[in-house]
Amino acid sequence: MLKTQELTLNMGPQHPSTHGVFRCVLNLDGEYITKVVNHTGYLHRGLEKLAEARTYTQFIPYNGRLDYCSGMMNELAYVMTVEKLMGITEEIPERAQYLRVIMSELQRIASHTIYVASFSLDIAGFTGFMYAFRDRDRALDLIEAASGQRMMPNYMRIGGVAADVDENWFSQLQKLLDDMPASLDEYDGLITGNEIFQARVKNVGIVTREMALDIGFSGPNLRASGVDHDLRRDEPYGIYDRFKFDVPLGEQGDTFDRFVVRIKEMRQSVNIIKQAIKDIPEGPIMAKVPKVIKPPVGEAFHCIENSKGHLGFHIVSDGSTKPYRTRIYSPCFVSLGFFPIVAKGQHLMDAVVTLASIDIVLGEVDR
Amino acid sequence: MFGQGLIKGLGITFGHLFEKKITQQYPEERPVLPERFKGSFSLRVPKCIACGLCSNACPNNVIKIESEKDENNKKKLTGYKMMAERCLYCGFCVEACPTKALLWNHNFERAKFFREDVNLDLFNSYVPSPEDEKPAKPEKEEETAKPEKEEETAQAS
Amino acid sequence: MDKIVDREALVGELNQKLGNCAEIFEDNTNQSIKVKPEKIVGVMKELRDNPKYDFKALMNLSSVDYPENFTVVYHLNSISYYHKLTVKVELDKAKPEVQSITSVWTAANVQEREAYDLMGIIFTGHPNLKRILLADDWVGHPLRKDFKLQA
Amino acid sequence: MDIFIKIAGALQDWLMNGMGLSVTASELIATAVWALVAILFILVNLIILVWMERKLGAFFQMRRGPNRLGPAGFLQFPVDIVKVLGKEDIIPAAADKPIYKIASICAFVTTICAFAVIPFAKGMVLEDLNIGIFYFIAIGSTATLSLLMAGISSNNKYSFIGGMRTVAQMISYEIPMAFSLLGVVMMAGSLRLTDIVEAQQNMWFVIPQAIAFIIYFVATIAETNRGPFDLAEGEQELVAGYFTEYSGIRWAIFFIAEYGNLVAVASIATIMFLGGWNAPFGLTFLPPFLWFMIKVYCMIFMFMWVRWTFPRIRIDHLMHFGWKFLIPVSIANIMVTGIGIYVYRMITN
Repeated sequence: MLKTQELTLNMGPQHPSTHGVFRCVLNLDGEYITKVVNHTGYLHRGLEKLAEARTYTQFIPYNGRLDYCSGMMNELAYVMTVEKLMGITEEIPERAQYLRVIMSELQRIASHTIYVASFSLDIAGFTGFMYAFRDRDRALDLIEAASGQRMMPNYMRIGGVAADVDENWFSQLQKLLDDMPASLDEYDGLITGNEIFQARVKNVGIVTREMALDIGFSGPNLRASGVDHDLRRDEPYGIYDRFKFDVPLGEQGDTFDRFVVRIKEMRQSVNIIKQAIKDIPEGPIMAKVPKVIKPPVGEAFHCIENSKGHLGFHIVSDGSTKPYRTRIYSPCFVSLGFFPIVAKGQHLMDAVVTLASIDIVLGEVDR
Repeated sequence: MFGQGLIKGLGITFGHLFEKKITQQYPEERPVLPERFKGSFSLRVPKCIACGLCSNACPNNVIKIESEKDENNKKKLTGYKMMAERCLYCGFCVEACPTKALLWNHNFERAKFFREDVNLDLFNSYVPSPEDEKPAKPEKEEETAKPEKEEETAQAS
Repeated sequence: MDKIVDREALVGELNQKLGNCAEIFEDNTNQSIKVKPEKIVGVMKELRDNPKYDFKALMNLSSVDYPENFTVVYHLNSISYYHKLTVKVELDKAKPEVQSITSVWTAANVQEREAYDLMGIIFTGHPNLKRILLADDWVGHPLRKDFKLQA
Repeated sequence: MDIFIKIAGALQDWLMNGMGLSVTASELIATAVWALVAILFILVNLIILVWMERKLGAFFQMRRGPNRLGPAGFLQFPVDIVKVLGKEDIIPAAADKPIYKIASICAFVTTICAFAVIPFAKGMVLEDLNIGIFYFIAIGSTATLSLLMAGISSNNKYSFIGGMRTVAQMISYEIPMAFSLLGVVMMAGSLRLTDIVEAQQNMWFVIPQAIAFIIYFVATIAETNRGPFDLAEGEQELVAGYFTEYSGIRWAIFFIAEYGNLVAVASIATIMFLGGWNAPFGLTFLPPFLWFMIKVYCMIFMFMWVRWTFPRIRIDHLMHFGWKFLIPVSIANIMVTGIGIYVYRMITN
């Protein structure tokens, strides 16, 4: 009998499929994983501490650096928390509310296309990656035209949004929305419907309903496991109660479901934007807020449906211009805790797919 | 039937084979930038009243303003430095500027060989233009912030 | 806005079942209760398993360094009733120790490690209480107010 | 008939009569010259292939591909090779140095050897072995060894896993590949490649042996380590597989060998299934050599198309597919072919 030995493999921090600077130490028996230890923190910038040294307004641009794939929604979560703290949630002008919805759904499309792209790349389908990036770029072009920057838009403001958009912008948006279903069909044809792809991802990394709740999944990951919960529909923030949309659900919570749920969600986002464009009123885009923001003493926790899950901010105010404590509840950070549990016993190739399927962005994991 | 998806995928890629390319030949083909694009900063020095609002609005202490009082006890700008290496490009300074002296421009090719070269000295690199010589009238400081209007007019001028 | 649990009934039921452990905590959110640190696991189990409350998911685990104490804040969310509850635990400044709720929700694992890392709160019974974001040889806990910001 | 053969005859003639060398010596020199020509042929093909791969990959993805050096970026690869030559040759301190150094050369040599038996046109073959296809398969299997050498000697875990995967994959797919060729050999009645081509003058073997052709196509993708069977390089989990540690020209030689292999297997596919240098539908206005190359490049286009469309297959699925599907089907194909030939002979006699 030959003596065999476990192989310890350091995957990351520089590795093609850890989506940034995530490191996990894998113990391998052949190519099967016996133990996983996560190591995060390579991108830690101390944003929570930085927030304590910035005024409420000044912290808005930093949110784009959290989850750099969905900057708009991070900013939205932050400003909504501050608005809640100040008690001006009801005073946001209509047009600003609609713009917020349009922008965040546009950003959701951009973020989910990046998910499709990176997922496709992680199973070595480079062409799917390029097709998804083609569409993401168009969404980002629109965000750039509205805010001036592609990824860190700094567009949301406490009490409204930074800038208005014109008719030309809307016509471009309409063009994107018209083309989007065809693009999504293309992803379905090239990636989802591919038998090799299905063989790779079906029944891999199964997270059951109970397990998903236990390990703190949220958003699309949770819905892929069959939990029918969407903050936009169930606890509507902003004006989401005015739109009609379906909440796509997965069946068994494997990587395939997590992928398909996101593609379906993009279709719903297109749907929401179409409704919003139709109804958007003219009017001001900023509420009357004092120039120096001084929320009353107290605290607020607000959660929105980010593209990765529930992004929440817990802000404690001591009545001064700077927050006393800002806590960022990041979906990726919590979701990443599932990797050591699920990856155990998997093949190395499956582990890569499993990691890719929960859509982590290291900027948000490490903050 | 097994293989249908594979053939469909092959069809999709073949369909794109002769399609128009979507990438840009960058140095020859210049990108079309939107009006609000945040590239770099330019300062219309005669309009600046050295009030320091931009520096206050900055989250990262990027802007260093030097000024001196002239004979009328009026502030006069003598230096305006931007430590662009730690700039977030958030644009709060441009929004805060009451006289529209600080503006965005579309110069995005900012890569430099040395780190220090990235920093901007807007006061010394200012090229006078006749339009800027109009008397600078500080707007009344409004109680409510309306940055969107400021930005639009700023870009129009 | 957020749906809020009937806190009086909740506190009454908790106190009756688990002994004197909880009380209403008055703050601006009107959705907080205060729980004794040594009873937190029992309370959380009750909140999770009691079909009346059904807090199946732990959302946020935050910690605040108030001048008088450390407060660990648990934000709970029910995915069936869509109501919310904030559970607060006040800890001694000198010895910030609280029971770990990893046994109730696995989601608490990483968040407790983070709270330990950045705020220095000891979670007793945690399976792997090590630094998670900062380097292992880091000195101090940066989110405490006495930690000096450099540069 | 063909200009190359005339040149060959003239050269040998000149060596014997003009230089006054003996027959053996002149043959030796002539063979050496042809070997050099073969290597040159591979390298020229390589430039075209790499350019084609980059361009096709780009076009499938709606990009432009290389377009700076030369017409439509054609000179990109030669310039890359010059760049790679100038790079530092990094050898890891813990590597098994002699094996590490010769591994890439071994890979290249096996590729070159395969070209010895490939007839590009009538008479245009270095050595018309009577067991040509057998030789090709035998040489092809030794390529496994060089990749394993690279994988183990690098002393890197990724390389190691990559090397192991290569062996498992290539040995498994060797069998269906050989079996799929067997049907053709049975129909042609010879292992000599020129005979096989001659036998296809009326009908290409791709028609009676369609299943074998598909099996051969799939198995050779696995043999050449190309997508979707590029598990040995498995970028997403193994960084670069067996040549993770290689750099500079040693890496480039692996790269060259890979593309050389591609030409070799595409040539064999052309010879065995697509009628070799025989012109289709009697369109003989092009010289046979050109017809051969056109067919080879059509095959290569197919390989590239598949590569740029499909995601990578998982290793256990790959093994199952090879052992549980391809091998039984290829054996069944041999049996059906045998019965068919038997019946055909019964009828014709």
